[in-house]
Amino acid sequence: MAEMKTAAYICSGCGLGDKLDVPQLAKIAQKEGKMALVREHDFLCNAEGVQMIRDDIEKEAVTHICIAACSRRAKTEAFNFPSVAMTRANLREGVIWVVSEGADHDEVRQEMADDYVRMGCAELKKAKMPEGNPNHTHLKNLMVVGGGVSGMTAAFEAAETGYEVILVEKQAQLGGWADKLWKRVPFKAPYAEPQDTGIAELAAKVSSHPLIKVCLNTTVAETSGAPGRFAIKLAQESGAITEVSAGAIVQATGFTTYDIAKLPELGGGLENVVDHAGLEVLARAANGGAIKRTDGREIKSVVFLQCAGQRDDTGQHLPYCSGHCCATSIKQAIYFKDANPEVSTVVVYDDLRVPGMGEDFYRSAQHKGVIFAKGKASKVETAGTGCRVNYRDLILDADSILDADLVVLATGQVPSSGVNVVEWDRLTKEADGGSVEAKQQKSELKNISILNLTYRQGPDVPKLKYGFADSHFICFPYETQRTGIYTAGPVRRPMDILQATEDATGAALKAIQAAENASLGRAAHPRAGDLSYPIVRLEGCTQCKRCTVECPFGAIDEDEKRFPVFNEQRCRRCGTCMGACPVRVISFENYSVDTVGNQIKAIEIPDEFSEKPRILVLACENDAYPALDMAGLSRIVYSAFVRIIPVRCLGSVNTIWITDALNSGYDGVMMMGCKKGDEYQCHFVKGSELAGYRMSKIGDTLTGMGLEPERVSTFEVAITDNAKVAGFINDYVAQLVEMGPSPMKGFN
Amino acid sequence: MAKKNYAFYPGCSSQKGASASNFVPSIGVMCDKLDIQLNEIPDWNCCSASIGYGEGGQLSRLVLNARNLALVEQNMPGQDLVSGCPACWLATRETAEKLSEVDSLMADTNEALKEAGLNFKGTVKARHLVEVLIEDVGFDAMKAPVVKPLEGMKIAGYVGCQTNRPFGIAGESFENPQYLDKMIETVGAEAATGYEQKITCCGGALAFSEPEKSQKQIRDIVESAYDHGADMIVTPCQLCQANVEIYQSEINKKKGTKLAMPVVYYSQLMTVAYGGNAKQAGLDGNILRPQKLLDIATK
Amino acid sequence: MTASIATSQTILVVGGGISGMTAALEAAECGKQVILVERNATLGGRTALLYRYFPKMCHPTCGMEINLRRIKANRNVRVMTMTEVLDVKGLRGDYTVKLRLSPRYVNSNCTACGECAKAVDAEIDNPYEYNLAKTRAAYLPHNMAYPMHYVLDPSIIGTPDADKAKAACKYDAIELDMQEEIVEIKAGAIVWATGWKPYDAARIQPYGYDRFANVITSVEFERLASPHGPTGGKLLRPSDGKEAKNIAFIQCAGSRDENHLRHCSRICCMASLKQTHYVREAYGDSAKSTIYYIDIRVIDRLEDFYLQVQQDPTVGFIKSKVAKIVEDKESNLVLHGVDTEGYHRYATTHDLVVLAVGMEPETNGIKLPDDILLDSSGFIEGSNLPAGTEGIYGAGASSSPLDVNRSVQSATAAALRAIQVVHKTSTVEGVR
Amino acid sequence: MSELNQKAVAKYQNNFLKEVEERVEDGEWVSMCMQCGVCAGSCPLGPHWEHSPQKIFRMIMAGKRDEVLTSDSVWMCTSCYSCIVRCPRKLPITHIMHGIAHYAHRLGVAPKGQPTRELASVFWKNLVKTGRVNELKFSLAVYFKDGFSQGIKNLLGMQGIALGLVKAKRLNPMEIIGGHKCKDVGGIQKMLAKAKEIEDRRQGYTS
Repeated sequence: MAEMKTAAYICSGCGLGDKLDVPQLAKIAQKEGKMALVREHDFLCNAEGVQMIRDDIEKEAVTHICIAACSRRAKTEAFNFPSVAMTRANLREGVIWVVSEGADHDEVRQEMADDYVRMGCAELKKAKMPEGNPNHTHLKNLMVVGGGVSGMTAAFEAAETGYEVILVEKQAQLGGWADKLWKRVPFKAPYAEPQDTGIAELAAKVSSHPLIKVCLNTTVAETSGAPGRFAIKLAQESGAITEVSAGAIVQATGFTTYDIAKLPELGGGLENVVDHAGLEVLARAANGGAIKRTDGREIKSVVFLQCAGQRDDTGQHLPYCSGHCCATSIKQAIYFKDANPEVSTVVVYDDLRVPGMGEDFYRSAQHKGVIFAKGKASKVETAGTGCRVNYRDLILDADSILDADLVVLATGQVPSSGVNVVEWDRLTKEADGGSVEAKQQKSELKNISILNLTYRQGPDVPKLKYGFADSHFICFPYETQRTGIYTAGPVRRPMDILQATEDATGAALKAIQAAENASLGRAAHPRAGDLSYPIVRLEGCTQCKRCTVECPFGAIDEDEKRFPVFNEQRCRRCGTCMGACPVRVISFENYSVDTVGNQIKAIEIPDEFSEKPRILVLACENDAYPALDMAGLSRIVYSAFVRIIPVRCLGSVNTIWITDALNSGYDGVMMMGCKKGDEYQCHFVKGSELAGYRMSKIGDTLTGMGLEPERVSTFEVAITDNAKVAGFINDYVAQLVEMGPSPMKGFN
Repeated sequence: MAKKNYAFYPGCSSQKGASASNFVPSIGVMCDKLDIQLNEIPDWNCCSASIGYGEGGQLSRLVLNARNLALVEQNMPGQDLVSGCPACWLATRETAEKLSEVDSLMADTNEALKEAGLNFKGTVKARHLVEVLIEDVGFDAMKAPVVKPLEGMKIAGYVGCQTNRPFGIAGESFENPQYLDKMIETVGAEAATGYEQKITCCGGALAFSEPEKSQKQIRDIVESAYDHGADMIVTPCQLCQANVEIYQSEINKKKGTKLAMPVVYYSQLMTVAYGGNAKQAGLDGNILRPQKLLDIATK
Repeated sequence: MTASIATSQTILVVGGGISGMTAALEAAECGKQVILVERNATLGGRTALLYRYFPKMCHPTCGMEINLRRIKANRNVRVMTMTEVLDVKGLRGDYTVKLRLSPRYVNSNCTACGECAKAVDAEIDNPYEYNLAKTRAAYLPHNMAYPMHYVLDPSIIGTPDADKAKAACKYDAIELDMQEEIVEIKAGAIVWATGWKPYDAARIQPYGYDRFANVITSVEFERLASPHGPTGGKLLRPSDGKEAKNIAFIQCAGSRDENHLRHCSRICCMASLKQTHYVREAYGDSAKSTIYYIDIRVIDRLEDFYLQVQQDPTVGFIKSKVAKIVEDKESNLVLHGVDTEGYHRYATTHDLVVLAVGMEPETNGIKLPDDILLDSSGFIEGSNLPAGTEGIYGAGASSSPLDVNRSVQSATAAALRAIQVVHKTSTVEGVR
Repeated sequence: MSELNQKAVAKYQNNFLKEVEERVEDGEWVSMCMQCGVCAGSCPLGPHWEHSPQKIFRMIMAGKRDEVLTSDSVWMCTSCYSCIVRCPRKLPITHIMHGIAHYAHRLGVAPKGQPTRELASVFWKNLVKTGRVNELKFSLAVYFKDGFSQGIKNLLGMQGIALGLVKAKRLNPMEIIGGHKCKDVGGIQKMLAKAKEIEDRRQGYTS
């Protein structure tokens, strides 16, 4: 590696030169920051300024640069020097745009800028160019678990892209639920008629694809490894085990239908009451002719009851809506009408939910004479040779009855998503504590596992809600907490065939991408492309297990000696492990306890008589830092006593930074992160929650130091809070001024 | 300039001594000034109006209207059928459209028409006189003959239902049509903007059978015109004109109100603006004297 | 015309909203070369103008920050804003695309310092506020704009204002003689992600959007709720700036209506349910939201959100398509209609009416490649070409009325289909 | 119960929707209603009737035959077309209302004494007789529909209006003797008879 040569570039454009003493900043970079090269420029981001930096990199062999100009979020196209380590001292959005105008504020403004230059230089000295994880992987094939529509689609689309696929299906044939349908809901204009499922054709294409290996009657007995190097044991029905490997995994294990036996009040269990799946059996048997009951009687009247055992707020049944059932009932009612228009078909619904072009399908059914009755069924009983449906007609506001030869209950989808890892974690703790019962339950639970991951954090992908293994994020629906494993189809969210097809295609891309990135040693979303990776000095490790427990992505296993084993390809580079580590042995090349710690220590702390408090702000780089930036952009003023450091995630904040800051004489610390709780917004799952937890424990330390606990505070800051965040700062500064200077001042 | 020819369907209300008969001369003056030649359809019959459905079936009503269309097709080739009465226009246009859409109805209609010695091929367009003014004449040409601008008058443009829905004037909104206000301005008067009863139904179809309900509608329409400071109401609908005008005294009697809002048909306004006298404008036919208009007409 | 700037291995993504950004990034993060073109001056599309997302009530700009960071970090994506597709010729694997680059009058020297905006006097309706507010004619679209460059509105070019802007810029960033450019590029596959536009509410005449100041659309309400919006996040009604505490939300404003949009726009029920939160957030127990609906269409887990709103005593539900709106003398709005559950006639007065306007595909009104197949509402259904020979794929709300989550799924799927094309083309050509 | 009605009941048994679809003008549209209620809120006579159009449609689908055919509400249509232009499913509601009223009248089950029903009969008779409607005869017939003394009362009540119209030459008392008529009244009458015959055949009243 080339010898480290540092340079600082100080811009005087955008008013920096008018508002700040730039030569003084240069002097600081040189004298205090110890930069080998310091240059000023009046327009650093223009072609000439950029060329100057490039020339230094080429001709002066500069390896580390500190740009003292605008925010790290600005002018990224200009300041793009991939071959060197870079830090940015934010003098524009962070200083001149947020400090009050006027000569009265010249002094504090300059002090703030001075400190940011000091911090930029200090960080630079500890930063390294990420070299990338040397443990490259080479597997780029996929394993797809589940041979229904979603699984077959994922496999086929990946194979069509040129990637090999192992498709694992526990049944003896491909097809899944969709293969049992007589027809499917239309997915093309004019959206009027049920269409062929096309499943047989898809299954044939999948089976004959040269890049797809189909394993029927097969389950996954064990999955270990990481993206780019998953090692999988497949179990045949016979018990034989085959070992295969894959670069990434798509889990498309679908759903089961809600058991109608749980709905006796709606006739579940009666002879002439079926669910959608039951009706498909009858429709297939009829083969386009008159649909008959199992007793052979031709059905002349049928009633569909929507939301059967769904949208339930009593806690007995499914609380959610399965989304497809209205269209499915419409489709099945059309089966009857198409075979014989004289058949009476009534759909009893509460809200008819056919979004998008489904409205045309609804119209088509109405046109064919299907009757839709807004109502709530209370009871289905046997009457005569059929059933009687008692319901409240909500339009006529009257109790009503319908007699029918057959009643179809529109029940919901229950995901086949394997083990609930939260439950698993609880049982593990109890079992480790010696509970025999928990141990027993755990082994039973393992029977339903789909992937049988050997991960410390449980054998399956974590569930979001109601057993669905969905992403928590609106913008990033493919996020799972297990890198390189993507769920697709109804296992992640109740859905119809059309959506499952789209979903599976997208999941195939994500799996391919994960394998490709792993092979290049790069991170997956949301720090896609990041070459830094956690480096651990195991010799210092005390086996406290905090990193393995707290890693939100299950990236860290434990070896037999209880040392952490980092699976870098599973890591998302959030730094939660670094924040967790009490002995500070975990770091990233460009983000470490030192890169931040050095910045904290670099600033000049005025003495206790100066009436100039200093507050450290550790701000989440995704939400709080942009909010602070935008406060600048909007010229919202906040106190010049804060010194802000962006962090990858509040979860990466190591308490040493806090204690170091307070020891150095800072008067307070503000931690700014995103929303916690069920609707958390942390893209690393629980960073702000962990930070909150860790800070709640820091109270004793503070008391020990003779400090008020209020000197460390956490704040929830959303990206839109640019005005609010300034308020937080100003209020907190006022609170600290009230409290008086830190007694730690002057002890250094 | 050559006059443009149209097959005119006056309708029952425009017959001599009927409720809309006083508009006939003003329509004549207006059309004359605008180079419109209206040729009465020979032996036209009733359209069956809004009330014919009770006794007459769908086909009977279609056939009645088809007869008029067939008369035009046979006797006045190339001419559009034009009516000043919205009910006549609506029934005829609905018939023309329905027959062109449904072949079986066309066949059935012709089977019945045969009894009257007629046949309809579907080539005639049914239009409202206002449509002709706006689409064939245009606002500029409508303005040209104005010799007595109706200055100082504020008029509430009451469009009503059937000239407006379901067909209306092309490009106009069902809820807030603008053309009548524009016509008011074209003749130099001020339109009462924001007149929110512009498209409220006057209940004309039920004037006889449900007088209370119909008169409630009329009261709202008239009172809102007062609220907007209007001197009079103008309407493109002959039925609305009659209904809104003649029942005001009845409402006053029952409700103790003092409604006396003149209501005129648009051709009356235009006739006065075009220099016609009170008689030509048929102002003597108004029960509630449109004094300001009369003043201008007699000036 | 300038030279080609891409190859048949390039994936062209049309539209820089969340779907287009996603398609571009997902392909680029698989190692593909991508050109992302956007008609507006910034990426972000319509989601950047939303205050919060349902059901998490998180901020769209949060995800946008991540996506922008991905774009800034990825050298495979080239972003072209103010660029429209004029014409697409060729076939799968070998398209020639004609692009029109409109002049921004500001070059990449711009540091977003804002001096030009201070210098000009002219104001224009701000399209990024749905014209609810004015902005100077030299402006930054919004705080999250990318590229973070100002724009000069063409209306000031040739006026003294333009010269003032130029004089104010210390960085030679303003180029008043910048011209429209037409360029041709090559692409192997195209992802069409032009998104949606709110249905023209003025056409729903009974609701008087064009007549009553206090009838606004759901997208405009997002701007009112946004702390970055024209009211600083206060729910103030347009006519008099009065606090709007009693708000009506009218569903299916344009959607499910053969006079307007045939389809159900899917997102509007959830959008209104979400917006009731804004009202509650602003006014607590004195808030009053009323949702007028035909069917509440919130599928899957979103049902939770519906249930939660139903339990909010400040929110009422009336099953009714509102027949008409009348404005009273205080500019309040009186809604007339019938609650069809049992038949109850109402005439209710509200401070503000929010029309949950439907999603009209932006494809209605822009020139599309010939082989794109549209459905009856104008959404991209697929291709006119035989299966396996197509190379243009609809993504996101250009393909169906989708929420953000599903748009991103759709865009990810479209990205894979595009990759398949360039992979197969390169295999045939022996490049790979 | 009238014979026609009995036959209809027998023919359609409990399938009232089918009966409406086959026999009521534009009845095939009824099943397209999605119960949004915009028609109910748009009707100017809304505050006066018991059953809104959308509710009538639901009643038809729910087989409430008697309630629908005897409903007073279907006779309250002013033909203002507000419902039609606002209906998101483009149902020709005005026509369906007219059609139901006509059908109920035809079967003889429409409400007795319903004023619009009576008026409509008088109107049609007036029309068929001459091919055109004579406003005076029509009005007199309406006023005297409930008998002579009520007719006089009605007439006295309206005399102000009538006198006004006479004065304005918009109501001609001489019309009572002669008045307008079409030349080809015979042809028109034959034509209407034929139309009824065809329609009856189509709607299965006759075979």
